[in-house]
Amino acid sequence: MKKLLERIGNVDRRIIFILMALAVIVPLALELTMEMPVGEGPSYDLYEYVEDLPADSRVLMSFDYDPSTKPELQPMARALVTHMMSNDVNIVAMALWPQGATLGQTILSSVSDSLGTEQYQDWVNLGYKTGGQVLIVRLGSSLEAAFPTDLEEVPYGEIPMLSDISTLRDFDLVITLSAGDPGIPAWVMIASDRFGVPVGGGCTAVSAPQFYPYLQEREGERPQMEGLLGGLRGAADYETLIERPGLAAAGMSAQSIAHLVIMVFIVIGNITFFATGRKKRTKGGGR
Amino acid sequence: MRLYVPLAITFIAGMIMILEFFIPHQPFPTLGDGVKDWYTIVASSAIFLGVLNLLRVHLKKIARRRKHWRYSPVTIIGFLSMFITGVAWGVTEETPFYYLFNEMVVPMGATMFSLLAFFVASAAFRAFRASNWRASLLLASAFLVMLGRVPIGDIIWRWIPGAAESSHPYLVSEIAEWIMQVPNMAGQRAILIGAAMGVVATSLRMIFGIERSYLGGGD
Amino acid sequence: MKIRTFSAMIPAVLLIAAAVAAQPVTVENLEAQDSPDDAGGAVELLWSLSEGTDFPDSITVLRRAPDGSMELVGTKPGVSTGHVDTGLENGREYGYLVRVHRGGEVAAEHGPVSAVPAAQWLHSKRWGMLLILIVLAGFILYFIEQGKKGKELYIRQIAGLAAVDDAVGRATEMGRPVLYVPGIMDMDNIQTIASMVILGRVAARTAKFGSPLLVPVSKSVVLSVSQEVVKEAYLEAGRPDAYQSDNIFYLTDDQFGYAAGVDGIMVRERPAAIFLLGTFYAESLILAETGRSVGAIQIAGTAMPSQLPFFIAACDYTLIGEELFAASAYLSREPKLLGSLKGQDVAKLFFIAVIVLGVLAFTLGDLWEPANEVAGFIRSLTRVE
Amino acid sequence: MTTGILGIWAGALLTLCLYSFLYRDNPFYRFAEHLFVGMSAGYWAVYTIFYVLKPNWWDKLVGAGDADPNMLWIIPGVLALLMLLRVVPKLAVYSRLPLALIVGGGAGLQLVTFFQTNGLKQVENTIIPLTGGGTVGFVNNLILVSGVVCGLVYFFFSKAHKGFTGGMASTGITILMVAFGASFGYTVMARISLLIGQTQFLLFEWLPTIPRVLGL
Repeated sequence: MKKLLERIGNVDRRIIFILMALAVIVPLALELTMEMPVGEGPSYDLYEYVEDLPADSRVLMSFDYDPSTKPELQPMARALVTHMMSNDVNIVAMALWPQGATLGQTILSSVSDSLGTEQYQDWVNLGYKTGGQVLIVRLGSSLEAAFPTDLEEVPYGEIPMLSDISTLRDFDLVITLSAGDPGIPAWVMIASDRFGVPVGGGCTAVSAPQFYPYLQEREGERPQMEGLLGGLRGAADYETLIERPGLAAAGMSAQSIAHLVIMVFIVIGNITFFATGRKKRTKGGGR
Repeated sequence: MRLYVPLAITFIAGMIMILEFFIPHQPFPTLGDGVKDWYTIVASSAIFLGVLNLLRVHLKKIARRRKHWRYSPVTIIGFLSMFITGVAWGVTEETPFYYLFNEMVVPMGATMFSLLAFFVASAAFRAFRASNWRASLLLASAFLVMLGRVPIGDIIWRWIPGAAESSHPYLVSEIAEWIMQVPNMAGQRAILIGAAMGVVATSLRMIFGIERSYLGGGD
Repeated sequence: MKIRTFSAMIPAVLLIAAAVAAQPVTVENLEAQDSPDDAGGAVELLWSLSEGTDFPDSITVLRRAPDGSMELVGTKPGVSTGHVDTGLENGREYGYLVRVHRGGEVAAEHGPVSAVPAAQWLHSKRWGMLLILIVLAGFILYFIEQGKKGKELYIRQIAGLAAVDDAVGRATEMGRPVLYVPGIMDMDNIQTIASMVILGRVAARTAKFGSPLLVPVSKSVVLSVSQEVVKEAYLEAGRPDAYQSDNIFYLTDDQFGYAAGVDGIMVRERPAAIFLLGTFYAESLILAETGRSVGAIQIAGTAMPSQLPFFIAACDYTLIGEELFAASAYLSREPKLLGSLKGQDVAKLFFIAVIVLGVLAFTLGDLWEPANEVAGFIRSLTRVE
Repeated sequence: MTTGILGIWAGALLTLCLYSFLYRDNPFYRFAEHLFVGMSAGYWAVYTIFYVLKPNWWDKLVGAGDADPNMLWIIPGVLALLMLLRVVPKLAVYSRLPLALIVGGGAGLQLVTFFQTNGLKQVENTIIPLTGGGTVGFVNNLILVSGVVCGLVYFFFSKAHKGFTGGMASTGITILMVAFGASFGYTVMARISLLIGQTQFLLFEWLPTIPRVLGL
């Protein structure tokens, strides 16, 4: 028995890779679907806030991510833009990460074509600027100073929907899709805490736990963040809430199987570790 | 000149950004806006500096035939292909730049990081040990969150007879949400506060010229 | 999910609005004031709306021009309760009228009210934060000065450092090398600087016990600094001959290339002790896993929140976030590190006191009413808008 | 449609090149990795020059459109050029001036924003009454408050972790371990989601084009 565990203990990494690949490919290929109710939580809070926005209210949407986190954040962007455009909420898009400008443009133009919304009337993409948090503070005094033109070099003054928007305070909500820094912390610090503009957003699952303190609501106080979509699960929640299941919801079954496989690996790993007596003198390093 | 002028600039720029928060009266808003506009311009030239460095490293690699030098031309060609198409035809939709970005850069970027799923899997098998009470508590909490964040957690719970009709039909995801909203929030908040004080102390040392390592170590 | 923070629920009195709804809504207690906390040039008009649901079509704001005529400066929806008029001159008085429009004609007119825009020198809601910041900055700079004057600044024993000494001791018993990985960022990163200090400590021990010390780096500046630190440690230990500069070498700048290179060294050299101290990103997994598979005792330390869980699960001991900086301050006795650490401790003490007192006061508030005022005051100390 | 299929094939082949790293480090992986680094740098260069420096500096300097030229913008331009001198070893010392502006401005802003949002605001939100939410509410609030206080005690370095402080510190580290467990679970979830995203691309966008390309 010990011999067997010994051999399992140092199995070749590539076998583990193959098992992992199968754990993802099989559920996707079989198009396995799993019923996933959306309970109370940050995803629902964001949906509720966006749903309550009256028509023609103005949202600043910042695409602060790059291709490396596209699989998690692009479905969120698509779901949010679809939801807002169908409630004809005006979207002013921008980006704190250079590649976010183009990724955002892809979503905005494809959703606006399908829903028939008008560029420069219902949405505009101001593109990317350097500066991160420093740029956001600059938006507090003047949007035009930071974005003299939009992505297609149309001057700020000639864009009809921006005629009555001059600073960050003129927005009813800021939505940031953030893969790291600059991202959610910068927007919460400046837009929410300094200028009092409500902030909501989505982030990769890696950084979601760190933003829960911002979500706490105190009696009669505005929370630092109105809602948060955490990782692919957050995107799937939002897709379910707006009844447009997309890539994220389809991925949930594969996500489930892969999680089980990882947990089984950890259990087996620990069994072989303890069983083969390789229990080294490990100091817990702390009471 | 080599030391005291940069330290003076750091002090002035730092104090303007601090005072602008507390003093709404002119001239601070205008000074603040000035620092921010200049910051954007200088920061973008810093990014461009990174690009220059990358090209310099690869050109030197080719010149000196260093290890893997055969791949350096690929980086340079990649750079030129994006740069020239971007300059010549712009970056909006239907331009070659947009096409190259969407069809090549995006899939490569997404794939690069998806490799990590495999490394997590092999680390799960060979590295994550409940060897002390800290690690065991961490792994237990991780299991509950991983089960609760995906549909399978509740599906397994509802296989238990009577679970679906009980007061908690979706117990596993409720537990996961509770872990996120209470212990996780408390722990993350303690870390946030500690780290915030670290940032305050480090920023103070930089503005008052006590910390000079950012100047390239030249004391 | 909204956590109702469970303060005493004021029983919600249901307003029966039906009787009042019939009367049309009008503007009440209109007033004008300089808009606070700004650089001047703006007047704020505030009004409340009477009870009811029959809102006017719109509410317009008019300003008296120098020649006495009334100039339209703002059209607001029927539900709004205020308007900010900007682009004014500081110090000049401005008069205003507010008109309620219903069915295309003026239903009512209110005013005149007037105000003088002015600029404020100190933001009225932020002076509390300024005070606390000045006190804390004072403490930090004070402790740094004390440190410079050579005064003894006490810092508690860091458990991680005992683990460092054990690990090096164990490596020398088994006569196998020690591997030190200082992270993948450059010297402008605080975590790398802290890592260099601990490298000096490890080098001092390997110099004394004579076991080989391998230091693969991923940045050229880190290479030169590491060589300096290790050479100095070997000199101090009186073993300049044992110092081999080619044990400290540059691998590559590339994240995954560096991880693969270090893995190769782990498998070939089979070190008994591995140190992973500094800034790590996703490659932390690859390093910790191979280290575990070669059976080495692993000490990790980083302030990167996303990598800490993996290090804790995969390594034998992990210096968590600030412990890495505390360890480097403890070892280097560097005044600026010790001073800022003590200053941060003062801030933490202040926060702990405020939280504990505030929570106690609020909890007592249910039994003894005035405690709520005390709690409200304590919380207002940290309130900033 | 051919450009569409061509694009999907380019993306799919490069994806497979990168995945080949799992078997072992090989020329295909190196090729794709170097290509990705180069193209990303090209994207960054185009954006920083034509979509940041031009509209936010050059147009303001020469007064594009109706605005009149403003010579004050010369100064940031000079600073930006000095930054590039870092590449020239002899003149690198002058790059300290623009660097000082970035470090100073950044440090000044961070000092205020981190202190307000991650410091004071978190403390303010932790000052809550324990009672008022029934036993469940009481337990939750107790864990929240004690977790924050004990977590801060764990990162307190001026007093040895013995006796009462030792007890608080170990409570703190216990709650921190649960928080790290949550981060662990979420990070694993994130890595897997990335893999799912790319597998969806290969399975549902690339594979269907194979029959068409082979002319079936």
